[in-house]
Amino acid sequence: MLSFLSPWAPHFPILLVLLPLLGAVLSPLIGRGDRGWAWAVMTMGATTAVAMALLLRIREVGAVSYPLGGWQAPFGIELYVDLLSAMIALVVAAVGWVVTIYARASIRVEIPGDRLGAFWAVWLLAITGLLGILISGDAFNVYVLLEISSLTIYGLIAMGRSRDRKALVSAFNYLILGSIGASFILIAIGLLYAQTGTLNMADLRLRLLEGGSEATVNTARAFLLAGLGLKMALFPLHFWMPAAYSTAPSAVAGLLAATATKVGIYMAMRFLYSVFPTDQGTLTGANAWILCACAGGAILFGSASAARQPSLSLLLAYSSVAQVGYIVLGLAVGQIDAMTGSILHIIFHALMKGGLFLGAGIIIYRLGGNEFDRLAGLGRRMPWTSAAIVLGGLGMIGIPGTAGFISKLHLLKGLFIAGQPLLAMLVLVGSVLAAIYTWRFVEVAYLRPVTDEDPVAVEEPPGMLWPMWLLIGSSVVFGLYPATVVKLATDAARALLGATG
Amino acid sequence: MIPLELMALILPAVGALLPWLFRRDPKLQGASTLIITVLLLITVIQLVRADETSRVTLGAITPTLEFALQVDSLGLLFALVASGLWILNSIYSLGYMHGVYGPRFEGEQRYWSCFSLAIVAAIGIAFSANLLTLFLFYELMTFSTWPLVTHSRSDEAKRSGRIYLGILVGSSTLFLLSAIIWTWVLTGTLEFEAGGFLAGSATAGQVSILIMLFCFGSAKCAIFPLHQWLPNAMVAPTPVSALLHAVAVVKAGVFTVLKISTSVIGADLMMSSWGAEVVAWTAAATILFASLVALTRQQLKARLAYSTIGQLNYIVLGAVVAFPAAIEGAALHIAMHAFGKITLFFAAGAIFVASGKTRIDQLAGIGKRMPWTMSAFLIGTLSVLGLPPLCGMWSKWLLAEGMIAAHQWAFLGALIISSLLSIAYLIPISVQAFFASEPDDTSPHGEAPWTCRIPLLVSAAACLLLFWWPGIFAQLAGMVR
Amino acid sequence: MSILGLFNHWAFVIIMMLGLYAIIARNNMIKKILGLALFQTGIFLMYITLGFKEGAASPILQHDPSISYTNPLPQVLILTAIVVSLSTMAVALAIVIGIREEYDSIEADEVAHLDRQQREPGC
Amino acid sequence: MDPVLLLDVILLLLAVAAAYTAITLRDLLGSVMMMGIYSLLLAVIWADLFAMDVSITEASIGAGASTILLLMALTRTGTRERKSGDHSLPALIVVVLTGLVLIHGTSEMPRFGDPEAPAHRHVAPQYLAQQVPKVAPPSEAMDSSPQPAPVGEDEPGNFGHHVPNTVTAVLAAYRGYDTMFETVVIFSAGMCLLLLLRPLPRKRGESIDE
Amino acid sequence: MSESVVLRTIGGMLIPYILVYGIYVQMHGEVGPGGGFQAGVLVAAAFILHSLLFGPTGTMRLLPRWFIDLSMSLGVLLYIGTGVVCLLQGGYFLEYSVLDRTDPAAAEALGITLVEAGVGLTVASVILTIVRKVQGVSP
Repeated sequence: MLSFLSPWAPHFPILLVLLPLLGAVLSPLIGRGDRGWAWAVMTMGATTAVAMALLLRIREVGAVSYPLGGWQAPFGIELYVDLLSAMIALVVAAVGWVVTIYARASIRVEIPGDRLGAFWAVWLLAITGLLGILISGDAFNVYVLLEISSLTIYGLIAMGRSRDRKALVSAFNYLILGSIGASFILIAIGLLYAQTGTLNMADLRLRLLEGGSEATVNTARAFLLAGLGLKMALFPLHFWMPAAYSTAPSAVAGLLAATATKVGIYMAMRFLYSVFPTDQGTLTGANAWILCACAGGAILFGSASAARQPSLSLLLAYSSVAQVGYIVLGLAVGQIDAMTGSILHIIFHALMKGGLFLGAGIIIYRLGGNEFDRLAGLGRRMPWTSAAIVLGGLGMIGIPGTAGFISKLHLLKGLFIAGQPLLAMLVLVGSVLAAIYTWRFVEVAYLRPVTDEDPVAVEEPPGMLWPMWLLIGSSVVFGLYPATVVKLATDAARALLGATG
Repeated sequence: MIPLELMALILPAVGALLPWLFRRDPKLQGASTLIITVLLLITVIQLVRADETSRVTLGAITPTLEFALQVDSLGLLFALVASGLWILNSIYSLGYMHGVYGPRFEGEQRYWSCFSLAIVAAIGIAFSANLLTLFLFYELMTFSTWPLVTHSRSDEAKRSGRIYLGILVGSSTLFLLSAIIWTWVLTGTLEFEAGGFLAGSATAGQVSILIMLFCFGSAKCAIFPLHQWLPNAMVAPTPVSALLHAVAVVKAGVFTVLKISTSVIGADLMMSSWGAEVVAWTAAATILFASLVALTRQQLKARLAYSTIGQLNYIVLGAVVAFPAAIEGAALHIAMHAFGKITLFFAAGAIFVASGKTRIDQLAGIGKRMPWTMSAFLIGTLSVLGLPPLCGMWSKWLLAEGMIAAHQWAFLGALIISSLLSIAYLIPISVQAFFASEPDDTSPHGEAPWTCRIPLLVSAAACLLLFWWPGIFAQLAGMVR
Repeated sequence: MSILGLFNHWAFVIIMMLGLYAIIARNNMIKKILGLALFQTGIFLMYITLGFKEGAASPILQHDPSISYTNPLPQVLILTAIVVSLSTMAVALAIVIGIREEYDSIEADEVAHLDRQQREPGC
Repeated sequence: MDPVLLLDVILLLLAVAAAYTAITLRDLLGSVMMMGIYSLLLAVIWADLFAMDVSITEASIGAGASTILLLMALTRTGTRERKSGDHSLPALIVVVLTGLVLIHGTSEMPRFGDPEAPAHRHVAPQYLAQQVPKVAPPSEAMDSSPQPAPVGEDEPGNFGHHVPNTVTAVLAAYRGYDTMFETVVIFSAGMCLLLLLRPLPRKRGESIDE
Repeated sequence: MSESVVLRTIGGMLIPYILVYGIYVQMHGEVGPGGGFQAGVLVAAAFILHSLLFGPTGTMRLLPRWFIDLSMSLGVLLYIGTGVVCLLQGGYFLEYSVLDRTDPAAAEALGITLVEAGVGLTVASVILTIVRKVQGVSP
């Protein structure tokens, strides 16, 4: 089907990064107002198309590698794309596209007009960094791209100041913590380099399998996990995240919630399973248990505190803390179904939580904020938005028929097979807590009567409405017809764990 | 040509959309809903008459794990009850809701479409081909009935809504889902099979734990200590109570237990495992406990609610004792209890619409003002007690027969005692209504509007007819054993 | 020699930890930024130490094949890292300037206190 | 004792001292200056370790650009640091623990300047010989993984003595992709500042910004 | 804007040398230490010094803002462009040797020069921008 592209087929990996990069570099020249927005939308559309083509090609020919400058790995940098990275890349690109379309209205009110050119540049640069991480096969290159995405994300979060000056503080704290995390990752890479003399991931694995100083390798793993833990907001290193997500401009919050933490988790999968040596594809005791403990803490703490937040954004942010816990749990158990569940949850949670944050953004756009006091009777004032939020919430709970159920089903199966019924119970308890915090919104929106001073009916801007419904709706569709994506995820998980046999 | 099973799902789903389409015109709204209900009943009857049934796949997670429909006799029994009573309940709703909340009460569309969604869930549960599909519709039923329970949006309604959701979602997620996944891991399949598919792939201990997880997981069957949601749900409008108690919700719970006992665990394993013992004793205890509590309740609907809890646990008991006769009795009781209990609730609602009375001690002498209603109430009472010449007798008879055959004298005793107790807490209501003289301060009132009266008379008549011609229900129940 | 064989590693650990301590313990945001810079330079030291080779010249090839050169790779990586740290510092300073404009303070605890005082979002 | 190591030790001690002063000084202006000095010391250390490019970069960016930046920032944020919260036990614990882990992790690292260290023996030799194998052109790499090209086609060296500075070779050629993103990093920083900072109000007609 | 005449004259004399040195470091990157980054910083330093001495207005005349903003993007574009040209020439991204099939080694050198130029351009203009924004006035 892609025959007309065949001369370009080998170059898909690099195009996936080049397109958004070019878009970013040009957008300051494109200029302000809707032209910049249209340019960003076009760029992301093209990127999504390439990501789709790449995924299809990988389904045909298997994992592809792209030697930059034609230098042979491990001497040159190589791009390495397999099913896992291609899937997540497609999700990042597609969600990025949808959120970019959505951003038009809210950005116009939240960002000063004279800086829109710079804004779209930074926006696209963030996405470039994330995509680059996903397809890179070189440890240090991953670090550089991580810094690009992080720097731009700090900037994007700080732009929330026009609505809430706290955004600056949360951005600063995130910057400090994020930089520490990135530096930890840099230390880990340095230690590995000292052990092996190479930076190429595949080569690293080979040489680490030959053995080396236990102390150094374990320290490297520890620092890598700590750094990534900060990046993916894994409990107890999550504390920067709710503040950042709840104060960032609403479109930015949607983008970050859907993509940023996911890429951190992807890096953890990549490094733990296809760089560091593991025995029979499962993590060795200490690492697995620490990760499980963190994940468990994330699920319980995140869900429990989500139920006690004053505003919808904060609720969603804490629920994200919990959902990261689910993903890491499956990642830590290292059983194939659990890993499938994790991969599926990366994708589905990106869709659902992205959509939820877009919904929260619409509420902010209309009501100026989404503290629960303002949301009384929202069910009748903004029917479409609240309906979407409820659907997304059901997905968070994992009600059958939503995508959340599919991923949790596999995760639970994996946990049972791995002989961890207690962890499975933990996941289920998490779902019940999710029901509690979702119902907090439902009761306010549908049972609390409208107070007189609030406007009875609020017009919901269609330009923001349909991108949100696109994400939420797709999560429901995947909940009913998940066969294809489940198949892909299973293959990806098998490849990831098989790579460590 | 859409297969009938799918049709039976689509019709109420369409019914859920109609209220929003016809929001301008309440008449059209009611009429369209009624048409849908009748069509659904016809479809289900067609399914009963169809000799061979096919398996319908709705969607697939993995090639071995699908959302699919597969009709069997137990499912038909439940579907027949639900779709049949839905007609009565809809007519009754028209009268009751307009009588109590006015012609254009707010949240009207939500009320009607949630009602239809609950029926979608009921049909889905009845026809589900595997545990996964059953769980899907089980949860759909929970969430679609929550807006009905909290319809009044008062603080009390909110509170009951929380209890309702908390118990049902909590139990189904923690126990039912984990049991389902555990079964999946053990056997590699979730497809229902007559006679069960767990045998051979699980140790006795695992089976016992699974049985308990399943039974306490489907808390819609109101087994102690997970029964609290049912009395609390009384705040809902009476048609909703009827839906909960007779048409769909609790029946979905006991149906799940029956289905799992017959098509997942299998009668032999049930009879041999100590897990079933535990559940059986719990059910027996619940029966007695509920009857005793019912004696102390003065709210009419509360007393009926506790009577329902008792009656449901007859079914649970029959399901876990799993002797053929007991199973058949349990299956039949789904239908027979439904007719009796819906009559009682219709009557209670009619009294409220006509006179605004909710407490039993207010009902003295009301029989003279509302002869139709109260005589229907008496018929319902007798049917629930299981006295001839009323349909309730057959199911109780079979249950007792099953207990005897299984030599479960203790459970038999529980049945008998609770029947006596129910005489004590139900009969006096009618007696007072007809023979006591009413207090002087009562404001004069007549019967409830005909839209309320017709359904309750029909259901009362059904109680009578089904004694002489238990017909199709008995056949279906017989096929279950 | 052997005693000092790991001296550079100790040194880089000490520098990094000085920086980390400044980041965590100091209230002043500029100080935090300085601490971050220290933290990163510590890592540079580690890398450059990796690249050093006894009796080797800096890797600018000469026509005498007998010369051995230090490892260029860590140097290249550190060139990148230096630029990254400069960029980080620039963005951090920009944010701090913004905080100063909004809160009229760059002391972390004061700012947190101001936020706690008024629940309503600023501006 | 090896003069390189000797000088290295001395300079490092000085650098640590400078760093300590930088973070303990109350006056931010002073600590920024100390940071400048610290960077200069580092530049000398890099030179001592035969990392000329890093040395120059450290001098120009670390000691130059960063310092200018910090000074200009100070003119807008004020230079006083309130006297409080300079000691915190939890911070100390965290720091000490992290430090110990690092010491442990580096305890088995190759000795200072060991020519046999893995880092010197795996990839670096090909860089220094400028003999890095290439892969067949993409037109022949239609299947997933590109094949290695026949070796020895590109004698003598990939750059034929055009690029004696191997650091530049690695930077711009072998790892050119990294360097591209390095440029993008600083570009992002520029964009972020354009996005974040609103211009000051005109003072004395000096600012003609926007 | 410095008032002292001495400072201004000496500084003014200094600026050209800094510029020349920067350009030398840029050009000389392949042969000796140095390259785009260092050169960019030096060039930027020269202009910053100029603006400190003679006030930003004069510097703006030498180096208008649109030019700085443009060259930020141009630098990166030059880098990417080089890579894309290689790609269009039938090589991999950034495979300079395909720029001139007759003499791959020279082509590599050419590519390196081009990308280093891009780096220098971006670094210089970005540092000028950063300083301008942080300072709050434009050089």
